[in-house]
Amino acid sequence: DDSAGDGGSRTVKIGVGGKSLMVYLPTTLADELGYFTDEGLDVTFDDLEGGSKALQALQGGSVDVVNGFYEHTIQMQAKGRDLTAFVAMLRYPSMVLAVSPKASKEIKAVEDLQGAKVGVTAPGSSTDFFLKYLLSTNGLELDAASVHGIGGDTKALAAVESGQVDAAVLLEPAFSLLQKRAGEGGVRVLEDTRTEAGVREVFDVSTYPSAVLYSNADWVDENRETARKMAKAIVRALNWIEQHSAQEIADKMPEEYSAGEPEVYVAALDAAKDAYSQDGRVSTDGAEAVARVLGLSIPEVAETDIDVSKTFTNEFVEE
Amino acid sequence: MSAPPGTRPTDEDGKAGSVTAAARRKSAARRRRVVVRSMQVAIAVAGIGSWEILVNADVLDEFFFPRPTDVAERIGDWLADGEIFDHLLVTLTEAVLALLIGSALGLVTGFLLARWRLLAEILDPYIKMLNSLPRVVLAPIFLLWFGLGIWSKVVFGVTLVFFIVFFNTYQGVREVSPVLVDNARILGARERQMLRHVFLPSALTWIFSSLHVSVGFAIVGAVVGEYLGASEGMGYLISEAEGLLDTTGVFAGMVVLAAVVLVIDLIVHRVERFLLRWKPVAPT
Amino acid sequence: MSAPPGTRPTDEDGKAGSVTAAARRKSAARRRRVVVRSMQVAIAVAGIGSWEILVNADVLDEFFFPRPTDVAERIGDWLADGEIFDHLLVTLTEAVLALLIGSALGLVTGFLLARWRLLAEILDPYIKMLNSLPRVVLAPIFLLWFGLGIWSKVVFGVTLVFFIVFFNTYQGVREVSPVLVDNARILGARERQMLRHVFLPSALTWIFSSLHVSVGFAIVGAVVGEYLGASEGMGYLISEAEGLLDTTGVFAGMVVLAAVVLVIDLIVHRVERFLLRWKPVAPT
Amino acid sequence: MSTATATVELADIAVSFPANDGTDYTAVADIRLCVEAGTFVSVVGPTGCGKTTLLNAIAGLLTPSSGKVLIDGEPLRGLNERVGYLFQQEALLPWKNVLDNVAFGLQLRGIGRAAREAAAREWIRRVGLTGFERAYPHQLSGGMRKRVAVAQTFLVDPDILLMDEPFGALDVQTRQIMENELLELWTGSGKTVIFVTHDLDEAVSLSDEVVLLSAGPASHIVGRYPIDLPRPRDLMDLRARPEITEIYARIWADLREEVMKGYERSSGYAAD
Amino acid sequence: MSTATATVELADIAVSFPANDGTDYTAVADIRLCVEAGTFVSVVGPTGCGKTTLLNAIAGLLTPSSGKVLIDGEPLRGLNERVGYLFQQEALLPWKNVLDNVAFGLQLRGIGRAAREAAAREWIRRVGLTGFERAYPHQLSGGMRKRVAVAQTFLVDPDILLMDEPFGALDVQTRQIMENELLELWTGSGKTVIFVTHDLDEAVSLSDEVVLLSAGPASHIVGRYPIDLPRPRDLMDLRARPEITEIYARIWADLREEVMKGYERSSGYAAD
Ligand SMILES: Nc1ncnc2c1ncn2[C@@H]1O[C@H](COP(=O)(O)OP(=O)(O)OP(=O)(O)O)[C@@H](O)[C@H]1O
Ligand SMILES: Nc1ncnc2c1ncn2[C@@H]1O[C@H](COP(=O)(O)OP(=O)(O)OP(=O)(O)O)[C@@H](O)[C@H]1O
Ligand SMILES: [Mg+2]
Ligand SMILES: [Mg+2]
Repeated sequence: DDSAGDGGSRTVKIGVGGKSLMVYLPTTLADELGYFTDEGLDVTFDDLEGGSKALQALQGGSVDVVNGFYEHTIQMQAKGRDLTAFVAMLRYPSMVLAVSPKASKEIKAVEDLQGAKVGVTAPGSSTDFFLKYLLSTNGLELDAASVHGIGGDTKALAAVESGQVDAAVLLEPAFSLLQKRAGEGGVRVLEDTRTEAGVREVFDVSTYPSAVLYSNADWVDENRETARKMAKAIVRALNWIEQHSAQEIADKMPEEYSAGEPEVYVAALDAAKDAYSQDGRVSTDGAEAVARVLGLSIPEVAETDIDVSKTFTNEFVEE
Repeated sequence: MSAPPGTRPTDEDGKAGSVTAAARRKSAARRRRVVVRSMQVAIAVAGIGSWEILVNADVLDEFFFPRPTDVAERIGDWLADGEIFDHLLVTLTEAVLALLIGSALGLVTGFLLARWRLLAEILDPYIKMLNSLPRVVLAPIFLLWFGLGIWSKVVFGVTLVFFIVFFNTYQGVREVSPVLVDNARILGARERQMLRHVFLPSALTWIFSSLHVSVGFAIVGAVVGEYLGASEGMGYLISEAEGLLDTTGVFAGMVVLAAVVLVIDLIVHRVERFLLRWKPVAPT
Repeated sequence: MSAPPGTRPTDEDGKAGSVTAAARRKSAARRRRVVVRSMQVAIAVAGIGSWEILVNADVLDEFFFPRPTDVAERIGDWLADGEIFDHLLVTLTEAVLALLIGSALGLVTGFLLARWRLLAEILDPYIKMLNSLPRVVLAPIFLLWFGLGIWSKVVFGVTLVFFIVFFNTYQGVREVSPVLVDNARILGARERQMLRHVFLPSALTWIFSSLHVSVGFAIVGAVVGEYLGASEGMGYLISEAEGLLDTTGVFAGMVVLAAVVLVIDLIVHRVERFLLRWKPVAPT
Repeated sequence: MSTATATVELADIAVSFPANDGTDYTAVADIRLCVEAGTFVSVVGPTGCGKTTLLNAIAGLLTPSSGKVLIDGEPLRGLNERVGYLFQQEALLPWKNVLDNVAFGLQLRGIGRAAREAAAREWIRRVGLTGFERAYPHQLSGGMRKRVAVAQTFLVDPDILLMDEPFGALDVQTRQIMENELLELWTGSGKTVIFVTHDLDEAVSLSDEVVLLSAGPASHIVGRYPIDLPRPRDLMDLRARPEITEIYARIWADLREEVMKGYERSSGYAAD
Repeated sequence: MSTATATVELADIAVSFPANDGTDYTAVADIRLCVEAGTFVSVVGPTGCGKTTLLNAIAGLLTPSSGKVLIDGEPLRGLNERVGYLFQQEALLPWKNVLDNVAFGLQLRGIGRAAREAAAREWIRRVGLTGFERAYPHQLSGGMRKRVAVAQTFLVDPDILLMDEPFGALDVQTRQIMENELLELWTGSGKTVIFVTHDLDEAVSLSDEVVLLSAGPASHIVGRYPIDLPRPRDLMDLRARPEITEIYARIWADLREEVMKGYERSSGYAAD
C-alpha cells in the first residue's frame, strides 16, 4: 500500500543534486537518525549530478521531491511551471568567493575581478548567479570577469590551487580543504555567505534561502500530509544539528563520508554549521532577494513578474 | 538489364559503345544521388515535422523537447549575433586537434604493438584497463596537468579517439595477407618500408572505419571537456543553457554540433576516397 | 633456428619427429607466457612503486594522486565490508547489458546497411550526427524515458557501444571478398544464408576488434550514467567520494572497475578465439 | 541427378570495364555463340582475352554492356540460378573445413547434416582428399584447394557447368583423374559444360567443340573447331590419334597468331 | 646484373605442420638435395606433396622442423636475402598499379623513380602488358596478374630464383614466350633456379635436372633425372627429340606411380 491514509504517499523518492554535499546534509542526517521512519515514511535517495539534473528528474517524474536549490522554483515560475519549496535547510547560502593563492594579479576586492578568470561550479548555476550579482553590485559589467565552470569538488580545488582561475566561488567542504592546504592566511576571502554578517553584507537580508526541499505544486497539494511529515523530520534534524557538535554530527553521517580526511570534514562542518536553518522557514524578503539576484542573470526572470509567495510555503513547518 | 534499344546501334563499334557505357554509368550515379538526397530531406522533414506536431499536441513535453521552430529561431539568433562562431571555432579546434593527435597516437601505437607482438601481449591488460577508466572522473587530473584552456579538452578527446583508432589499427595490421607480407619481405622490404608499402595501405580500411567513429567521439570529447570546465566553446554554451533550464539552447547547441560533424566527416571521407582509390567497388 | 642436437635422432622417423615438434611448440608457448606474465608484473610493480615513492617524496600531490597503499587499503576495506559487491553487481549488470544490446543493435544495423546500400547512403548523415551528440547532455531525456534505474545507464552505454560496433560491422561486411560472395550465391545461398555463412564469419575479426573497444566503453557508459544520477553502483560510489573530496575513494573505485574490465574482456577473448579458430596464426 | 537441360546463348555480347582514366576498356565485343543443351564446349584464347569475363556474364555475375545472355531462349536477369561455377580464383570459405566446404551447396539447399556429409565424403574421396576432411583451406596446398572447389561445385549437380581453368594447378596424372570424373559426371546427364582451359590437349580431348577467342581488347570469336570423336572417349588413347593431332595443330597455329597479334598490339593500345 | 652465385643445399629436412587434432602432419621428411650454383632444377610431384613447402623453407619463410637449409654451405637463419620468389598464390599489392608493382623491388632498394620506372616498363613490355601500366591488379585477368608477378620477380635480379608454377595460368604460346624470357635471364647469369611445375614438358625442356617428390605425407625425393641436353636449347624443337620423350616417359611413369600410391593411401592416413 502506497498511501498514508489522508493526503499523501508513504514512499517518497528524493532526488539530490550531490548527496554528499554539505548543503544537503540535514536530509541525510534526518534519514540516518531515523526521523523519516519515525514519521512512517519510506524515503529513497537518488543522487544526481547537480541541481538542474535533479530538477529535470522531477519534471520527468523520476523523483517525487528534490533536495535542491530554492532558485529553481523561481526559474521555473518564469517558465510557467509552479514548484513549491516546503522546508529550508540553509539560511545562509554558504558560498565563498575566494582568491587563488596563485592568482595572476593582486585581487583585494570584488572590483579587482575585472578581467580576471573566475571559477563557478557551472555556468548557469547558483554560484554563477552569485558571482554576477557581486559583479553588478560592485559596479562592474556582468561579463567583466571571464567565467569558468570548474565544478564543486576536486576539480574546483585543482583549478583554484594551481591558479587556473584567479578566484572562485566555492562551497564546503572544498573551501575548508583549500584553506587547510594553503595554510594560515593563504586564501583571501572576498565574500563569505556562511555567516549572517556575510549574507547581510552581500544581499542585505538576514536569511537567503538556498537548499530546500521542493516539488511540483500539484504534488505538494496532493500530498500535504507527506510534505508535512518530511518537513517535520527535517526540522528535527536541524534542531539536532544545533544541539550537537560538528564531530557528533559527522559521527552520525554514513561511514564513507569521513573516509577521506575526517578532520577536514569536521572542520568544514564546524565552519558551515551556523549556516543551517533553525526553523526550516523561507523568509519572504530572502525569497525576493533571490528573485532579484536571478533577474540580473536571467532575462526571463527579469521579464516575468515573479510572485515569490507561490514558490514556497511555510505552512508545514509552522507547528 | 538490357540496354535501351535506342543506344544499341552505336554499340556495334567498340569505342563508341564504351563511351555510351561510361555515360550511362554516370547518369545512373546522378539519378541515385538525387534519390538519396531527396530521401534524406524527406526524413528530415518528416522527423522534424512530427516532432513539432507532437509538441504542439502536448504529447512531447516542451520542457524536455523544445519546439523545432524555437530551436531554429535560436540558431538564427546565434548566427545573426555572430558570437556563436567564436564558440564553434574553439570547439572545432579542440575536436580537430583531438582527432589528429588521438588518431596519430592510435596509429603509431597500433602499428608498434601489431608488429611487436611480445610487447602487445605484455601491455594488453594495461591498455584495456586504461580504456575502461571513466574519463569524466579523471577531469581533475586533466585540469591539473593541462590547465583550463583548450588542452585539457583536447586530451579528453584524445583519450576517446586513441583507443578506437588503436584497436582497429592493431587488428588491421594483423589482418594483412601473409602472402603480401612474405612477398614484400622477399623483395627486400625493411621494416619501415613494410609499414609504408604493405601494412599501412592494407590497414587503411580499418583505420578509416575507426576514423568515422572517431569524428563523433572527438566532438563529444571536446564538448564534454568544456562541459566540465571552460569559459568558451559549444560545451560551455550548452552547459550554461542547461543550468538556465533552457532546453531550447541545449538543443540548438547540439544541432550546430551535429552540422559541424558532417563537415569534418566529409573531409575524412574525401581523404579516404583518395587514399583507397585503388579499391574495386564493393559487391552488392 | 635449428633444432637442438639432442632432439635430432628421433626426427628420423616421421611420427616421432612430429610429436617432438608439437612438444617443442608447446614448451615455447609456455616460456613465452612466463615472460609475458613476469613483464606485466614488473610493469605494475615499477609503476605503482614509483607512484608511491613520488608521493612520499612530495613530487606528486597526495591529494590528487592518493598513495597506492591507501588505495589498496581502501579496496581491502570495501572487500571486507562486502557492500562493494552490490555496487559492482549493479554496474556490471548495466555494462554487460549495454554491451549485449549495443553490439546486437550495432551488428544488426551494420549488416542491414552494408547489404542495403541505398538505405546506408540515405541514413549516413543521420548516423554520423547521432554519433556526435554528447551523451552527457542527453542525460535528462534518458532519465525521462528510462527512469533512474539501471535502464537509463544501460541506454547510456548502448549509445556508445552501438556506434563502435556498427561502423566496424558495416565496414567488415563490405570488405568481404567478392569471390566468396559470388561463389556462395552461385552455390545457391539466399540472403539470410549469405549472412550466416559468408558475411558474419568474414566480418568477425572486425566485429571482435570493435568489441574489445566496446567493453571499456560499456563500463564507462554505465559509470558515467550512474555518475549523472543513481542510488547505487560504482559510479555512484565514485561520485559520492568525489563530492567528499575523497580522492582515495575515487581511485579505489576506478581500480575496481579496471579489474572488472579485464574479466569481461577475457570472456570476449575466449569467445573470439573459439569463433575464429579457423584462422591461421598471424604472420610476424 | 537432375535431368533438365539448358541451352546457353550469347547474343551479340560486349563487355566493357571502366578504366582508370575515365574511358572504357572493351574486353569482349560481338560475341555470338550458342551452346546447345548437353554439349561440352571448351573456350581457349590468349591470356587476358576475356574468357573469365564471358563465364561471369553467363553466370549473371556481370551484366554485359550490350547484348544478352539467353538461357533456353529466355534473357537472363540477375543471377543465373542454374549454373555451377568453378572460379579461376580461390573461392573456398576459409572458416569452413574441407568437409563443410564441399557440403556447403547441399547445406544451402537444406539437406540434413548426415545426408550431406555422406555425399561430401564421397566426393572428397573421388578428388583424393580423404583424410583432410577436417583441414581448413589454409592448411592445404594450392592443388588440394582446387580439388576441394571441384568437389564443391560437382556436388550441387547444376544444369550448366562453368569451369575456369579448373585443373591447371594439378599434376598431369591427378588432372587425368579429374578429367575422367568430370566426363563421368557429364556423360548422359544432359548438362551443358563451358570449360575454359589453356591446355589444348585437354580442350580437344574433352569437348564437343573448341571455341577460340581473339586477343583483347574487344576480343571476339575467331575460330570454332568441332571435335567429332566418338564417345565415350578413352582419354589416354585419344592423344595419339591423328584427328586429334591435326585439330590440335590447327588450334595451336591460330592461337599462336592471336597471341602474337596481341603482343604486337599491346604497345599500341594504352589503358592509361 | 649480379654475378654472385649460390649453392642451395637441403640437409635432411623435415617439415611438419600442426594438425587440428593437436598432432602433427609431416609434409616432407628426409629431404637431401644439393642444387649447385648456377644450375636450373625443376621439382615435380603429385599435388599436395610438399613442393611449395620446400620453396618456403629455402626462402626462409618457414623453419624446418628438423634439418637445415644451407646456402653456400652456411646454415640459413631467418629470411633468405638472396632469393627471388614467385609465389604460387597471388602476391601483388592491390593498392599499387602494374607499373608500381613491377618497380616495387627497385623502389625498396632506393632506386629513383625515373630509373626504376624505365626498367619496369621494359619488363612490362617483355611480359606483354604494355598499355596496362596504370591498371590495378583487380582490373587484370588471372594470367595477366601472374605475368606482372613474373616481371616483379625478374626485375630485382636475385641470385637464387624460386618459381612455384609460374606459367600454369598462361596459354601455351604466352607460356613459351615467358619460358624464353626466363632462359634468357638465366643463361650465363650464374643464377640458381628452382622451378616447380606440373608440366613435365616444361620441366624437362628447361632444366639441368628434374627432381621428383613422392606423394605425401612425409614426402621425400624418389627420383632425380639429369637432363643432359646442350644449351642454348630451342624450346620449340626440343619437344620432338627422342631423348626428351624418353625422359618424359620415365618421369611420367614414376609420377603416375606416386599419384596412384597417394590416392590409395589417402584413405589410410587421417588428418582428423
Ligand atoms: N574489373 C575489371 N576492371 C577493368 N578491367 C577488367 C576487369 N576485369 C577484367 N578486366 C579486363 O578484361 C580483360 C579480360 O579479362 P578476363 O579475366 O576475362 O581474361 P581471361 O581471358 O580470363 O584471362 P586469363 O586467361 O588470364 O584468366 C582483361 O584485359 C582485363 O584487364
Ligand atoms: N600451414 C599449414 N598447416 C597445415 N598443413 C599444411 C600447411 N601448409 C601446407 N600443409 C600441408 O603440407 C602438404 C604440402 O603442401 P604444399 O603446399 O607444399 O604442397 P605442394 O606440393 O606445393 O602442392 P601443390 O602442387 O598442390 O601446390 C599438404 O598436404 C598440406 O596439407
Ligand atoms: Mg580468366
Ligand atoms: Mg604448391
